[in-house]
Amino acid sequence: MDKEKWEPKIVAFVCNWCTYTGADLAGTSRMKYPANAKMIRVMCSGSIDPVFIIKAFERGADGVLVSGCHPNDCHYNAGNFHARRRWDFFHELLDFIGIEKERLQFSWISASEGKKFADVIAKVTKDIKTLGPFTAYKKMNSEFTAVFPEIQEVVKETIIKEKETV
Amino acid sequence: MNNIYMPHLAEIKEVIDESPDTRTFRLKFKDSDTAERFDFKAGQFAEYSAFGDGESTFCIASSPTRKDFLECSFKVYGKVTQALHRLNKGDTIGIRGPYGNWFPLDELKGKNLLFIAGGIGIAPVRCVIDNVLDMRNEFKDLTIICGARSVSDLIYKQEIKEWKARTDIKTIITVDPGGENASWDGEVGFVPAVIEKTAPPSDNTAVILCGPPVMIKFTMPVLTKLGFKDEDVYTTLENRMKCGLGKCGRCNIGNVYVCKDGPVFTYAQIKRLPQEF
Amino acid sequence: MEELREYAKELLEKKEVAAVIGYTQVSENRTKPIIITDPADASKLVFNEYCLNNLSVYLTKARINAMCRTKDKIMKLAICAKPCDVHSIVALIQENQVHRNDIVIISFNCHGAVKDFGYEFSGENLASKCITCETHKPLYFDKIFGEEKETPKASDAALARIEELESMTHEERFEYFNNEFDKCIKCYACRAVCPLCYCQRCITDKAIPRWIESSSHQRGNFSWNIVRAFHLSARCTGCGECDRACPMDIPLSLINRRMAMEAKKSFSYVSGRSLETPTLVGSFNEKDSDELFM
Amino acid sequence: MNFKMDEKIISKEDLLKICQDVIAKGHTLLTPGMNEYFPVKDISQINLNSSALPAKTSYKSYVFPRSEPVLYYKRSKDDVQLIDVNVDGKNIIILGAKPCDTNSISIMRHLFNWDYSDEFFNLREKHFIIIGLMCSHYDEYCFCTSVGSSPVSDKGSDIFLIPLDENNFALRIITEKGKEFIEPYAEYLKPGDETRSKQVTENVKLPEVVFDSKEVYEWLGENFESPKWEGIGNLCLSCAQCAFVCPVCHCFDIVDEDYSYSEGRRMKNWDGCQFGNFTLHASGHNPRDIQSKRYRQRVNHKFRYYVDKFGEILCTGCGRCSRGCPVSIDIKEIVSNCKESV
Repeated sequence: MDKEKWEPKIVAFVCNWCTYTGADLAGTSRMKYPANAKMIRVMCSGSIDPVFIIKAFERGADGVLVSGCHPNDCHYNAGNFHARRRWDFFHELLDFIGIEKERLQFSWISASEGKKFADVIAKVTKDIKTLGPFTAYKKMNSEFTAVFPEIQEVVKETIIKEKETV
Repeated sequence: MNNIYMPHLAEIKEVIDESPDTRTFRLKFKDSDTAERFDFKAGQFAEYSAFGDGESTFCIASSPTRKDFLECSFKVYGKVTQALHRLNKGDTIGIRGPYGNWFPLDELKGKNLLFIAGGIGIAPVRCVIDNVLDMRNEFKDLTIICGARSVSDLIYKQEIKEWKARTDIKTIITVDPGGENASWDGEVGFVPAVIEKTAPPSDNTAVILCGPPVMIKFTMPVLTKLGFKDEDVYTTLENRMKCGLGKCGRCNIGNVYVCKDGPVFTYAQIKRLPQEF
Repeated sequence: MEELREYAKELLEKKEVAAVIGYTQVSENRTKPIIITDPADASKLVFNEYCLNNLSVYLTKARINAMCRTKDKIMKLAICAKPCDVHSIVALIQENQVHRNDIVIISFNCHGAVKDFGYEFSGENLASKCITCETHKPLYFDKIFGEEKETPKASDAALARIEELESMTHEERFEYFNNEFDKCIKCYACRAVCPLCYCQRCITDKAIPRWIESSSHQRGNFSWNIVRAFHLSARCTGCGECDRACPMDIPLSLINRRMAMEAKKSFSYVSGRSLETPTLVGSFNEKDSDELFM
Repeated sequence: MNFKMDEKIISKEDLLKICQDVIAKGHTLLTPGMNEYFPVKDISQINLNSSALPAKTSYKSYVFPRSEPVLYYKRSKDDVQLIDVNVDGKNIIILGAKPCDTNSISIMRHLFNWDYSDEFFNLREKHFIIIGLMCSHYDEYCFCTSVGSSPVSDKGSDIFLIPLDENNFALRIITEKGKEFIEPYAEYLKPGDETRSKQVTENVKLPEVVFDSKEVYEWLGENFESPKWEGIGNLCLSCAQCAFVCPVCHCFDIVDEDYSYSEGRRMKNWDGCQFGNFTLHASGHNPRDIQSKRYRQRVNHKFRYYVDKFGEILCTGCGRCSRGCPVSIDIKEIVSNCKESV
């Protein structure tokens, strides 16, 4: 794949109360940020199960962003505190298993931080771009891609299209 | 390679909502050749697939004598039935089958038949009833006793209406106490109690019994009391199945594989099996 | 040994406990778990270096707990536990799966166990958990047997392996673990023997939706092993049963150990050591580090 | 089809030459290691040791893979397209298979071929050439002699090897398939000496016969409700290690697996009767809801149901299930002590 043209696929799990609203603000403020992140809104950063992230990698994500409210701002009081401990372990685990730390990133973004949201997305995209596609994980799907060669094509096409829209 | 796990594709021609959680699909094979060759007998089952969610086993609910379409009815319980429930008219599903044995209608010719069904158990019974009605003159008196939890849970309302309209069958429909509504004109009471009240004489009569395990458990003593022999009571076992081909081992009870040696058993046969169903 | 049998017999005779879960000898250097309900069987109990099973896994089994409830009274359950198994029991109590008052912990002064059945007890064949063990005397117990003895010395090969892995690049590590996980046949023996895998329905058994593929190809194996390791991180007490049970010899406890190291480094927490503290992942501190978050 | 009397002698060196040729031809050559039968890359990996314990797993997964796609599907808005899979008929030569493993394929064949034949199994099995090796070592878990086999049994092998001395093997050609395989290598074969091989086989120490399978069959029929099952059920932890390392356990599951929104495949995966959800109905009803019932099913299926259905015991006596059981439940001990009171 042409590395110049290649655009990473990033899945962002964002908290409904802060980050999602922050993203909204970024949008309504007409801030520019890469279109690589696919947002998945969840009710709280504490409600994101690590299997969501594994599934994202399974289905071809190159990087994942998890974002929630700042500590003490949680809509459910302690959701993000619980999440913080959990993510620490999950992050270490993935690192030990051999998944680069940059593939899974975390942030606290409040509803008023539209600018920060744009910056975080830009940073994550840049980091993943430097890392390149997550081929190690994608190799596990080789049997599928052998039967459905068009999957690869579809992926390529969407990447190009996405780039054009950016 | 002859892949025994490869289903035939069929189109959903019609979706009939039988009750809030039960649906009937009217299916037509996409391949006319398959449609021609797909030959089954009353009581056999098939594996229906919702691609992406898996396969589920239920009986073929339409009569083998009515070949222009295939019907199946299912209640929403698990992953696959939920997925099937999401499908609409025009969608494609997969069918593998027919599998298993069948009700020995040829042996039952010249006998009186008593059909007893409870809940979704009416689906395999309906297949037999329709089959028998298509060769009505080969059988003597027919009685249908059909129960449901409540009026809204009663499925095949249309068919029941047709059966009721006929004079050559006695049709008794009952709902569990508390399940009736203001306009209900049938019986009220549990199936075993209704059988005790309304069953025909037991001589020269075969019983075709399908329903939830608890209903069968309470119905059998009543039938024995009324003089029905265990050999004359035909019922089906509904074990969990995956392959339908006697391979996957899930439906194994004792030395039978329900998917191949069953699902139709006489009560006498069932009594000899380990009680693991 | 006789004292242990006498004590077990007494407990059963007095009907203080419904059953004693302990070890019995199978052959020279092999034991197996036994659940004793009849006082006459108490003579079958043994304790030695070949008692490998972590019996606390039975404490959360419904069928074992059902034995304790008779018509007129609720009885306790006695369990033989090595000092390291007591950690698992403590973790179960911390997580409210077992109540301290419902069990009688019969423990031992321990000087190590063999790595697997069929080996002679020596420093070379010492189980990896025993090499770094600091609790030769149980932290909690109701009755203790056995005399204190010196543990044979051995080098910590597991730690060396972890350090070796840490020095690899991510690609190499990924390949290493992917190859290891590829061997997995999904028999779930690791889940079955783990005292802390007590969920009534495991996430892999849930089909709607199916998060972890049940197939044992690379992808499904990878997901399962990550999830298993994650669910045990900061909870695993390091009993090493998963390693022993795995028919394919996947180094599961290596990952568990690495996560325990993380818990110790970042939170100064060791699982299953104190009944007074809450579990690490079940609680939080507002002052936890924010380093990870942008 | 019986070539039993056709016995030759081959030196280890020549045997390895054959192996070299087999690998050069691109066939897969499997040989037992400590843990599993592995594909040989270099002949130095081959260790024809008759006194090794059975590998932890059998070569079952080469004929009945632990996970295999049975079909691929592609969904579009109102249509589904199915893509069939092809089993590649690659020749697999298994060198040094234990007599307790050679038996397994012929036992499983009944199941995969009654009425409907599972071509996934058949096509793979057709390309198997099993070179058995006499076994001269047993441990406390071996019980092949109790299930009608023996360490010198050539049942299921296409070619059977008996070590005569350090460098020579007696080579028996058992089946037509074996004959076809060895014919091109006739130059390596020296005329056999049956008295020598007989001497070796007669001197092999046999594991003690610990139970009579007919008695076990009878006992199982009469003791379905025995309190014994409960005792075992209390100890068993419901993993499927025993089923998955078993050379003849064959239960499986069929599941769909999406790759993306529209594409996916249907998989046939190993499943074990010891799992609680093996027989769980969608309604929540479970015919074998407790572990004792599930263990009872396992033993009954092996020693009674399968005999009823196909006339053979679903067990080769390799002892793998017991050797690997995390709680040391020994199936041999259970069936041999079946008559004793609880």
